[in-house]
Amino acid sequence: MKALLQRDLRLALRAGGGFGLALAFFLIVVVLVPFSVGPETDLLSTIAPGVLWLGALLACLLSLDRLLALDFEDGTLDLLVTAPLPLEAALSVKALAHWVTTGLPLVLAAPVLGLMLNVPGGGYFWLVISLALGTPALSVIGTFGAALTVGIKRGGLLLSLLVLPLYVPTLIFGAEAARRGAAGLEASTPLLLLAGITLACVACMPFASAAVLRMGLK
Amino acid sequence: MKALLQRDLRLALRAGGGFGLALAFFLIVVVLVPFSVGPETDLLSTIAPGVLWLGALLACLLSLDRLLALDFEDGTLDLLVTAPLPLEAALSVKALAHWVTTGLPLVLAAPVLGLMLNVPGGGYFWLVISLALGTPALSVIGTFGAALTVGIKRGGLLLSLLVLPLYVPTLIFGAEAARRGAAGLEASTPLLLLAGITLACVACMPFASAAVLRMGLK
Amino acid sequence: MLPELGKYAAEVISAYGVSIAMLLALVVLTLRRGRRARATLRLAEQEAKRDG
Amino acid sequence: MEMRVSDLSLARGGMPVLTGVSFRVSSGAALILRGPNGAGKTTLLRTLAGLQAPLTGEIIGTEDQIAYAGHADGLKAMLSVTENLIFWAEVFGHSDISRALQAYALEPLADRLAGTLSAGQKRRLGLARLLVTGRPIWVLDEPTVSLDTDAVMQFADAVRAHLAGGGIALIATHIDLGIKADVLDITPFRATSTTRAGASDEAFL
Amino acid sequence: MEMRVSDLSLARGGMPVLTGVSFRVSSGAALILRGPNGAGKTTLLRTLAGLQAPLTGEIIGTEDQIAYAGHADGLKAMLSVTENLIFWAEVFGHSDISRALQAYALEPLADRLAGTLSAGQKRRLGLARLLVTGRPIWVLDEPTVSLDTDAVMQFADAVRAHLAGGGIALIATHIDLGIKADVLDITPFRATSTTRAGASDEAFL
Amino acid sequence: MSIWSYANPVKFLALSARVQPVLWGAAGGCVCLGLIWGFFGTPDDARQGSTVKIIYLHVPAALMAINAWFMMLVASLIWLIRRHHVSALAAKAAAPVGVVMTVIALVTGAIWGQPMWGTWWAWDPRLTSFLILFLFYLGYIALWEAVEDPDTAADLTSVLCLVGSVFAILSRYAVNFWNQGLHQGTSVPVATGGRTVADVFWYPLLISMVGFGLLFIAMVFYRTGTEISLRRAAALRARSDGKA
Ligand code: HEM
Ligand SMILES: Nc1ncnc2c1ncn2[C@@H]1O[C@H](COP(=O)(O)OP(=O)(O)OP(=O)(O)O)[C@@H](O)[C@H]1O
Ligand SMILES: Nc1ncnc2c1ncn2[C@@H]1O[C@H](COP(=O)(O)OP(=O)(O)OP(=O)(O)O)[C@@H](O)[C@H]1O
Ligand SMILES: [Mg+2]
Ligand SMILES: [Mg+2]
Repeated sequence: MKALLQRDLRLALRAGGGFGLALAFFLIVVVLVPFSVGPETDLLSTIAPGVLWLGALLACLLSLDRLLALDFEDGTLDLLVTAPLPLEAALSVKALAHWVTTGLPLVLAAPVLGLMLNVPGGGYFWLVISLALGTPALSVIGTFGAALTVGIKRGGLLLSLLVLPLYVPTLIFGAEAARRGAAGLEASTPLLLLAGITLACVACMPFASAAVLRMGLK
Repeated sequence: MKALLQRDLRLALRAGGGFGLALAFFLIVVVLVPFSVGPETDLLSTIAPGVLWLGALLACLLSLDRLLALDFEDGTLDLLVTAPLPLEAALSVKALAHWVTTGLPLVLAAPVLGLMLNVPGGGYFWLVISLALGTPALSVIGTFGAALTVGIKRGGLLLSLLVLPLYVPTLIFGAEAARRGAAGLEASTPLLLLAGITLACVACMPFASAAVLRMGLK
Repeated sequence: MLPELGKYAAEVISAYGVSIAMLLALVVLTLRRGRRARATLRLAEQEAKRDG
Repeated sequence: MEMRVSDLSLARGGMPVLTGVSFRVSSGAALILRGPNGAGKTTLLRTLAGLQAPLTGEIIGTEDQIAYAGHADGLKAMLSVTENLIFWAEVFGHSDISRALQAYALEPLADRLAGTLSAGQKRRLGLARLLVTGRPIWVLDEPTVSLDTDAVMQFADAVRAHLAGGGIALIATHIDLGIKADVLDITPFRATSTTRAGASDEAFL
Repeated sequence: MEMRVSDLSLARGGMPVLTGVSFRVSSGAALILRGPNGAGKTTLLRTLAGLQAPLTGEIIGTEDQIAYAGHADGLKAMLSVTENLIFWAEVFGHSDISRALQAYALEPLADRLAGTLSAGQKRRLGLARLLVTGRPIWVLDEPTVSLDTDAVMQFADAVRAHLAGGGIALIATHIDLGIKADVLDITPFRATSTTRAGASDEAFL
Repeated sequence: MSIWSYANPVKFLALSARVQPVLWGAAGGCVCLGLIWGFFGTPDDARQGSTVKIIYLHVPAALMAINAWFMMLVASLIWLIRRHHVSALAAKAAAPVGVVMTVIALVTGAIWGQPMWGTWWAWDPRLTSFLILFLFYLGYIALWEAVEDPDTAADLTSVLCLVGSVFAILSRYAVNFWNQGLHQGTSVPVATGGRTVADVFWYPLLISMVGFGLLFIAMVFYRTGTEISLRRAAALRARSDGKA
């Protein structure tokens, strides 16, 4: 398991490996928003927490298709299934690696990008907390989607279609917490619900992912 | 060339081929926006044209990585380069196929999705016109990006990163036209500029793409 | 013939129109695909019988 | 140790491909599978490796014993030869890769990225992977594709050493490997159109 | 018609691989390239096909004459066998695929999706593609990988027919194909570390 | 004879052929009666004017949209547990019908919203969760289309249906939390015991709901038969090819 985590992280750091690309995508979405909705500061600062959450979600989504598809194409998955590692554990580790290479950088970058969209002062804290609590769920749910589409040639967009509705509860509670935080309102209820979702997903989804992967590989 | 167009369209229509998936993605982005920025109708209708343009751009972007990468992986590109077809023409045809399978459906769907974000009455016309004029440029520029990243294993996000800045002018003029139209202002200047960009891109980019592809393949 | 629908006539009629059109389209497509599938099946069954 | 297969039926894509396959291979022996293209060798080997379920029949003695090497090698282009091998060694709970490097003369290439190897060099690396799994049953699908004569010899040596150590090898191949082994031609087991073996499309017949 | 190669030097990944390769092949003849794994056969064939530029030297008589078949087959898993062949035929300005189907006994598989073929069946389809290009020079990189003996014979027949029709074939292979042809062992041309042939990293030496 | 004997596709084909005429007749009759009665035979509402007539389409469609998903969930479970092909194919057959019902509910709701709320669309929880349901349907159908091997497709879509159901319910609560709505509460008496719709509206509505239900059943029966025919034809063909 340590070997798998190490390998995934190392691969992400190598050329073309995708580390930092989620970050770059996040950055670019944030940059494009003023171009598309116009440059008014008030408007931007109202929608800022939402845009950051949406950007994080899309960045996560975009990096999902390399989570398993690459390993499928070069036969690694077949070999992993026959390895002594339980598949559930292997998939959890892969989800963790995905989070470390995409979710974590996004959490760390969010305050900086928040500056560009004029997130109101007290909002940073809640933004970061909500992203930190929510992005692990995104990775775990994403792994399930990736496992579903693994046998399908370049499932990229199909993957998005399957995963996005599953992201809805996480997004709602996460963005709600960030928005309330930015508006100076009480934000702990959505935050608790968000934490609940994340815990439940982390606990249960790997089993679903492993089951689906076994079905898809045969 | 007809053979190539036919094949690409047919592949798009086959299982896992991606036709309609850009559309689905577009739909989903539009759906997620209210979840992230909140349900206030006024706010939504202000940012609607921008969101629709941004959504179209992202949907386009997400389907780019299958434009050439699949053909590269299974060796089709190597064989196409040695075929009697000029590579410029082949790439133009591929860009056309991409537009027909992603850009065109987005243009047609935009008014319906506009409803959900409460685009103001007169805005629909300008929204559709601006998308119709702008999306071909997105496909052609995207082809260039795909050609740039073709040798790189799963260049997905890198591709986004390279292409997004190239999309900025198109986005600015397109979204500006749509926004002015929605606000009832005069919108023909940005529209003309947009048309100019598209024409220039369609005329020149295939040469750049072909050059870059030839370099990348060796 | 039509009942008096008041100022909402357009809404009501379009709602009925669109819905019934969609239902009909669904039924027609279902039946057409079903007919074709059953025809293919008959053909295949005959072939199978002929080939033993 | 012995592996035993009895009355196996297999399907691919909903169609039965092989029926009534039975054989046993005991410790120290190799079995070579032959059959024309499309006969079902790959399907059989994948089933033995546990990647797909048989329609009927039993496979005994393979649980967690198999190292599988199929048409794809499971190598990461962006990792070096050493890194690739170490990864697989660790997944299977080992750590020493020097014997594997040596068996296929990979030392000079040890620091090269796997993506920059030639077809045959990649294949050698893929085969070297078997040596770091420590698994007793090797299930190999056309292992010598792209290999030159030297490498084929290295492979034969590796298999002989594996067998001498009490291992088992099942190899599907079209060419001669120079290994002393029983040969099983699977052509007689090909499913005919009247075979009923529980393939998923049978429910519809 | 004749193709001529003189004093060719090639690099792969910035490192010179072969130097001073010269040969000529004339209409109706085949040339078989041999050499151990990593010798540079693939690199040479890709250069002849125009997929990469040589460092030095000249290639004459190949412009728009070459049909290349490498390790990958250029087949779409989601198109049927027929659709795949028709596509390539049309790209090369032809439309008749029946001869190609027949040469490799693909008729029974004609309506199958290419993705559902076995390894050898896929390869046969990849080779059948050569017949629909109508190109006189075939450049083939290990064409018989995964083929059974029947299919190897079909391939040999196809090559012989092609040569009899005035074509040329360049084939890199490790095994015996049963085709009468000159053999060129490229081992002597391998670049040594002192070779200077204009590879891109030489500017830094 | 156990009901499971109809899990044999060929037997099911025969059965469905027998019940088809009855089902279609009843469904057509009820739908026509309910809609015609509703459209021609009911008075206008004091507050909503003639737009109440939309209820005869909107509510049955909305109900069936939800029930169709529920039926797919049950069928998926049966497939996963007992591996009856008919069950998997019935789930596949139901999905497009469910989508059309969802779209009808959305469209009639939108048309109704214009006069009542002054807007085509609002991000009301009920409407929003319907939209999410629509997305689940799309994903489900897309996955069926994308996977080649039919049994694998059945496996994967079944799990998606299961997981999707859990998330659909979660979304429902999330959406409620996120926004308080405009849409009126339920008045169909299944859940609450009493009903708030006057009898004049209620009877045609009831008939229409029954009609939509029957139509759904008829359609699913027929479409399941279609799927079985296709599989059976493919199986027969494959056999004879294999022999050749
Ligand atoms: C796109 C918009 C709409 C959607 C997706 C939608 C969805 C639904 C759903 C799912 C139900 C069934 C719920 C149940 O019975 O528990 C329903 C019932 C109903 N809807 Fe809508 N609705 C929409 C718009 C409207 C509008 C604009 C009105 C009228 C002002 C309306 C009036 C009703 C009524 C009267 C019922 C019956 C409630 C009952 O008695 O149960 N809906 N709608
Ligand atoms: N996905 C699929 N759907 C339907 N049939 C398939 C599928 N994959 C393989 N087949 C068929 O199953 C049979 C067995 O294939 P398999 O790959 O096991 O053959 P093989 O003996 O390994 O052949 P080769 O020597 O060419 O590798 C072949 O006839 C093949 O066409
Ligand atoms: N991308 C690359 N970067 C660096 N070196 C490379 C790269 N690709 C190949 N090489 C090296 O170039 C040499 C020639 O490789 P080539 O693929 O031409 O060999 P080959 O003769 O086809 O071998 P095989 O019989 O194994 O296919 C090999 O030593 C290989 O390791
Ligand atoms: Mg095989
Ligand atoms: Mg080679």
